[in-house]
Amino acid sequence: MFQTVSTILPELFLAVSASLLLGFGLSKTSDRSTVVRNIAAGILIVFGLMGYVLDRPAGTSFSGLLYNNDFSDFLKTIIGFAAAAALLLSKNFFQKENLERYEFSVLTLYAVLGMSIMVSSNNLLSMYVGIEMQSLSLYIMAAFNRDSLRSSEAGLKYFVLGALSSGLLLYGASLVYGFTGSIDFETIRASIALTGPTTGVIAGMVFLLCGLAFKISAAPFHMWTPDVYEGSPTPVTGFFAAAPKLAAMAIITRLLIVPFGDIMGQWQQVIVVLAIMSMVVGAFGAIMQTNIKRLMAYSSIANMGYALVPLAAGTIAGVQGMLVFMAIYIITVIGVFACILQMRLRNGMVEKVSDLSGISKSNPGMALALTMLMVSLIGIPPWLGFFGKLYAFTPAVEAGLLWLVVIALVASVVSAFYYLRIIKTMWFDEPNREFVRAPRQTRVIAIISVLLVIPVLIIPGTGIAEAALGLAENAAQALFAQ
Amino acid sequence: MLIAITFYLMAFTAIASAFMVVASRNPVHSVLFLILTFFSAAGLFILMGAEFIALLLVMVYVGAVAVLFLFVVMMLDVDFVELKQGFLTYIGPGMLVAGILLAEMILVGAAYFAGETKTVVPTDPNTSNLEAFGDVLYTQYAGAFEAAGLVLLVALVGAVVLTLRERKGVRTQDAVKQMSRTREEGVELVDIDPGQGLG
Amino acid sequence: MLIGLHHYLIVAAILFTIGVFGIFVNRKNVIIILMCVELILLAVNINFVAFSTHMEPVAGADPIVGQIFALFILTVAAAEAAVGLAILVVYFRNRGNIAVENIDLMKG
Amino acid sequence: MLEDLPILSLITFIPLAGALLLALFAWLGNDSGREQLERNAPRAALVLSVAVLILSIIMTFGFDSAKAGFQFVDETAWLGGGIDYRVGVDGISVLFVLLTAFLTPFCILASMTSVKKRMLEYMIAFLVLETLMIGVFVSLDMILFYLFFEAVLIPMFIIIGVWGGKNRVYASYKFFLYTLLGSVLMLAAILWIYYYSGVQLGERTTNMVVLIDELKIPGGFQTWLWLAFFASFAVKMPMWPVHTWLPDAHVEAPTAGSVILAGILLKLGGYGFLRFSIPLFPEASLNLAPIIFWMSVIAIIYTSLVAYRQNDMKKLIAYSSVAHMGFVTMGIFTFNTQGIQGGIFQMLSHGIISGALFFCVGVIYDRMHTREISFYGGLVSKMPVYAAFFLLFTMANVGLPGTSGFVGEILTMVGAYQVSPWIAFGAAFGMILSAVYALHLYREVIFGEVVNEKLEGILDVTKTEVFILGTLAFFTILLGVYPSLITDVTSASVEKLILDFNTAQIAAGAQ
Repeated sequence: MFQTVSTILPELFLAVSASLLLGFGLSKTSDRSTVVRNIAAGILIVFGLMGYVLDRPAGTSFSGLLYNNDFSDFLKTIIGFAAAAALLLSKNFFQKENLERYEFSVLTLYAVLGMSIMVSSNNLLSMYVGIEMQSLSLYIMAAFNRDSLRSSEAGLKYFVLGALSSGLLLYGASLVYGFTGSIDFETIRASIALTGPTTGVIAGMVFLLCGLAFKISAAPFHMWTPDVYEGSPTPVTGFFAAAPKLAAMAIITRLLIVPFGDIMGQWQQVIVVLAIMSMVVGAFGAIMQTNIKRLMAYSSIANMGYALVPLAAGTIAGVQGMLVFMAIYIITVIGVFACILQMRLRNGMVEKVSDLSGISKSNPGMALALTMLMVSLIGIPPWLGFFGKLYAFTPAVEAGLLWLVVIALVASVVSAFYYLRIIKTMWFDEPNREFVRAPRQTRVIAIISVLLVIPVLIIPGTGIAEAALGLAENAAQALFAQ
Repeated sequence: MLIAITFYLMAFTAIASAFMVVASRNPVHSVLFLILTFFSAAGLFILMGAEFIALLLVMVYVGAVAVLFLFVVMMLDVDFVELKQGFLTYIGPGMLVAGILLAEMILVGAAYFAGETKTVVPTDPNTSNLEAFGDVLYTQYAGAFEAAGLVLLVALVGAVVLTLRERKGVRTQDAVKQMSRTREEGVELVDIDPGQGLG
Repeated sequence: MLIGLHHYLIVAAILFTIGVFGIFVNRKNVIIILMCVELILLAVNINFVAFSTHMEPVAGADPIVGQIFALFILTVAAAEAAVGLAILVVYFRNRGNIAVENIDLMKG
Repeated sequence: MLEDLPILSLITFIPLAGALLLALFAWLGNDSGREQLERNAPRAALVLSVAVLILSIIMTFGFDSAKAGFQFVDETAWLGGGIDYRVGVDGISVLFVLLTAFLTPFCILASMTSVKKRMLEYMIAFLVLETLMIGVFVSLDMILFYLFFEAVLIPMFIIIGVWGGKNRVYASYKFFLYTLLGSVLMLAAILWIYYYSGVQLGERTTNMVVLIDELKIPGGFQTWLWLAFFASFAVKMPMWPVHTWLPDAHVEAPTAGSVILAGILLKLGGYGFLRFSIPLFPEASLNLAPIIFWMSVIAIIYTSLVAYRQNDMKKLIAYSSVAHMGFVTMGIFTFNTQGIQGGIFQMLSHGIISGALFFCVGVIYDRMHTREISFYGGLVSKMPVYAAFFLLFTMANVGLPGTSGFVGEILTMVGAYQVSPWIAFGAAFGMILSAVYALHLYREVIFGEVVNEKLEGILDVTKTEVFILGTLAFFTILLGVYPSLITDVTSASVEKLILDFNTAQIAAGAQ
């Protein structure tokens, strides 16, 4: 009995607790948004830990709709923690902007539930339902500041392009279904093995990948990203940048490896093109940006490009590299947004890069933190970002994609330019204004992120690095064993 | 032959009206054409033997979603004075839509009852389309079904969060308050002398 | 004159194209864009149902699944329409109109 | 006892630990505590760097110069998959470690008076920098090497950008992006070697000892890999024509920053050629050596001419550094004992001499806040002691016999002559040009009448400055008259390098 329940326990737990929280928040007697937020964060952390604490066996549930293994456990852990961090970060912002409503926390939980379904889905149908559950929550969260024109515009743009991407995805799914006769990942693979890659299947796969490329904001499907990043409330942007990207990346990986694992020759070019375009757009698009949230949007486009590089290798090491890279990227980006949320003057939030000028004098702690995170994003060793790139690019080199790696590295030099501009603004320019001291919660999250980015973790002889890499490797192997 | 004629009519209508959704200048027209597109598509579904989906399409789309669209269109952008004045301008496309709808219904019905649709369905002829649905929907796809319910819940919560505004000073019904009223609060017994009134 | 699978697929493809085309050429009204999304989903549904009803009975083929999928798409599309229109209403309240060419507050 | 201590790891990480402690105190302390910290930071940094110097001296004395292999090797598991923490020194690297440990205390000493703001952060940056520079020379793992090599950028970027002159932002960007672009190509090459080691040796590794001895890379790939490494090292050296970042960086950097830049950072490139390019890609090195020769000769002559036209003292010395590095590359790629020994000797001696010259410029810059050559003149009458020191270092820069500069240049030219007399001739011509610009600088600044009345009140060198310059002068002369102090240490390793190189050539020829 427990065997059956345990494979879907995280999803079940999230669904039930989110719905209970919704009811709890609904009672009108008092404003419970803070309590709900803390409980929701707790739920997310428990959810994140569940995969590894319970030691669940790999297996399917709901007659093959979901398949849970080390791969999905690994991702759920990161998604759970990233979402919890983003949720805790939102507290101060929403209180100061008079937006505090408990529904936000509940929507976060539903979004994470959607991601959880996505990462363990084993079927085009459950994948679609997961994606939509996630996306609908995210559309609402983007427009959450409903009295702000920018926020509602961001929500609208995100919605329109998100719906378009769902359409592409579904069209692809229908073609794959039609030409293989099934929507189950493993049956699709078996069918492709029988018939070989027919035109219909390849077209369906390309449509599927394009639809998902929207979700990870890989160029040329990135147009929504800068606007949505800029317009959404800042904590929401922080959330967007982390967990949903990982979930979408995971489902891309799963699609490529499980149903389309035998036709790597067909999808490799698609992934390579997406990677190159994303890296180029991300590197050059950000140079002229003055808004730090827009800048981070382009940065995320570029980083998704880097994450696609190991995926193009299509090997266990490649998937492992992607997982390591994404985990490190998420740690960094949460820290960056914890810092951006500290950019508050007496009369409200600011988000221009120039507002950071000279804060190394007025606010040295934050300046140092943001510097560390930026250096990590550039990928300078020994900061963690370098190891992300190291593990992302090595598998690509092994797969004979050295030229792609060279492009990626050159793009990273170009992007170094705008990360450096932030460092330069903080350290070399003269201070003009002083930020309001941020609440402890925000600072603690920033510090945790910075401590993770400074490679305390990789001190020789501790074995932490090997253990973490081992987890990612198990996850990758589990995917290939399916 | 009948099925071919029906198919081409449906397909042509669907495509033409889909084009008109995009091309028409007036959003109200667009919604009407959208309804027509969906209706024609439902006809195509019946031709294929997927009666249940056809039924759903008409009920969910034509009945709910399209009306929702129409409602929002009216609420947002359309000049109401012009709308009232221009009843005659709507009568043309309205009649057109209605006429095509009628023709389609007759044709689909004819094709269906002529038995031509069943030929393309490879499933067991003894189970109806609805039975085939029921066999798997609540067993094999129960999980997805539950999840879809949650998706609807999210949409509901989202729509409420985004659009519901509580105005101060507006009397609203409060069920808890209503039910927690006691007899002592609600009723006052007054002794009145006959013929005196309350004074 | 037999009507086969490819007839339906062509209809679906044309509808899909009109939908995508509509999203990109539309400059008047956001609500038309939302309708185009519905057109795209309709095209997908036609695809699914057509594949489902014309499927060869071979091993691994699952004829009813296509229609189940279509059912889910209908459900989710309804939810999507609700959220989309809610966001549109919010936007309209802030902006006063829903013309696409005015959505330029943030440049791309 | 010396054998048990992980002495190299200690030398490498003591400064970093100190920097972290300082940062921790600053974070925990209140405002008054911070002020105190600000005042005491240089002293703490000085103590730490002297401790590192003492350890390095102990290490150097414990170094057995008769052995060619790596010594004081320290290994610990790190990332797995053949990437481990490995440090060790051989005859080539041991003296660079010593040079770094030797120059850092002087830089800190000189900064005590010349740095006016944010002393604490400055000291933290410097200590971190020391760790990274030593790390480059001791690491025996390619990933570890790359880690240190690249990380140097960050503290140097901050040192130039925060404490630099007017154009510091431009200079620091240029420095950063030039070097980064070079080194990412090297990273790509490292990743390929990592992969290829798995193909050829059966197990992937980045262990330098294993790679140097066992990995045989096919000729065609060698050229590409060599070029990738070359991109990184040539920028770092810097070689003509990618040297343009150096004058900017030098002009804007604070004195101690320039000293470190010229004294040590420029040597990372030359060290990289010796450690990676020649042993790993012997065929490509031999094939492409003519390019290096001509680039070196052009660098020597061209930059000497450019140096002559400079108005800024630091820029002049910066260009002269480029010229001197030309001798180094020329020497290294002769693949004979004299050339390579000369290259190493030249790097070490240039570390001392150029450092000393930048200190000399710093001395008058601290007093007058300008480096315009035309501003000065006739300093000999106001600052006689200074003039004497300046003369010595200028002569050493020119390569006067008896100074260390002479030994390096003559050895490289002897080496080059064996390969091609034309190259040696070009280099010799450059030497003459260097005399022209160096003596021009000296004459303009030191001799003549005091025309500028602002110079009337200028004071001669202080005790600290005498100490710094005196020590450097001592070593300049010591190495000049007793060069085997260096060549004895390096010879065994250099012989092994050349032997391996020749074996590889024969093997390649046999195929």
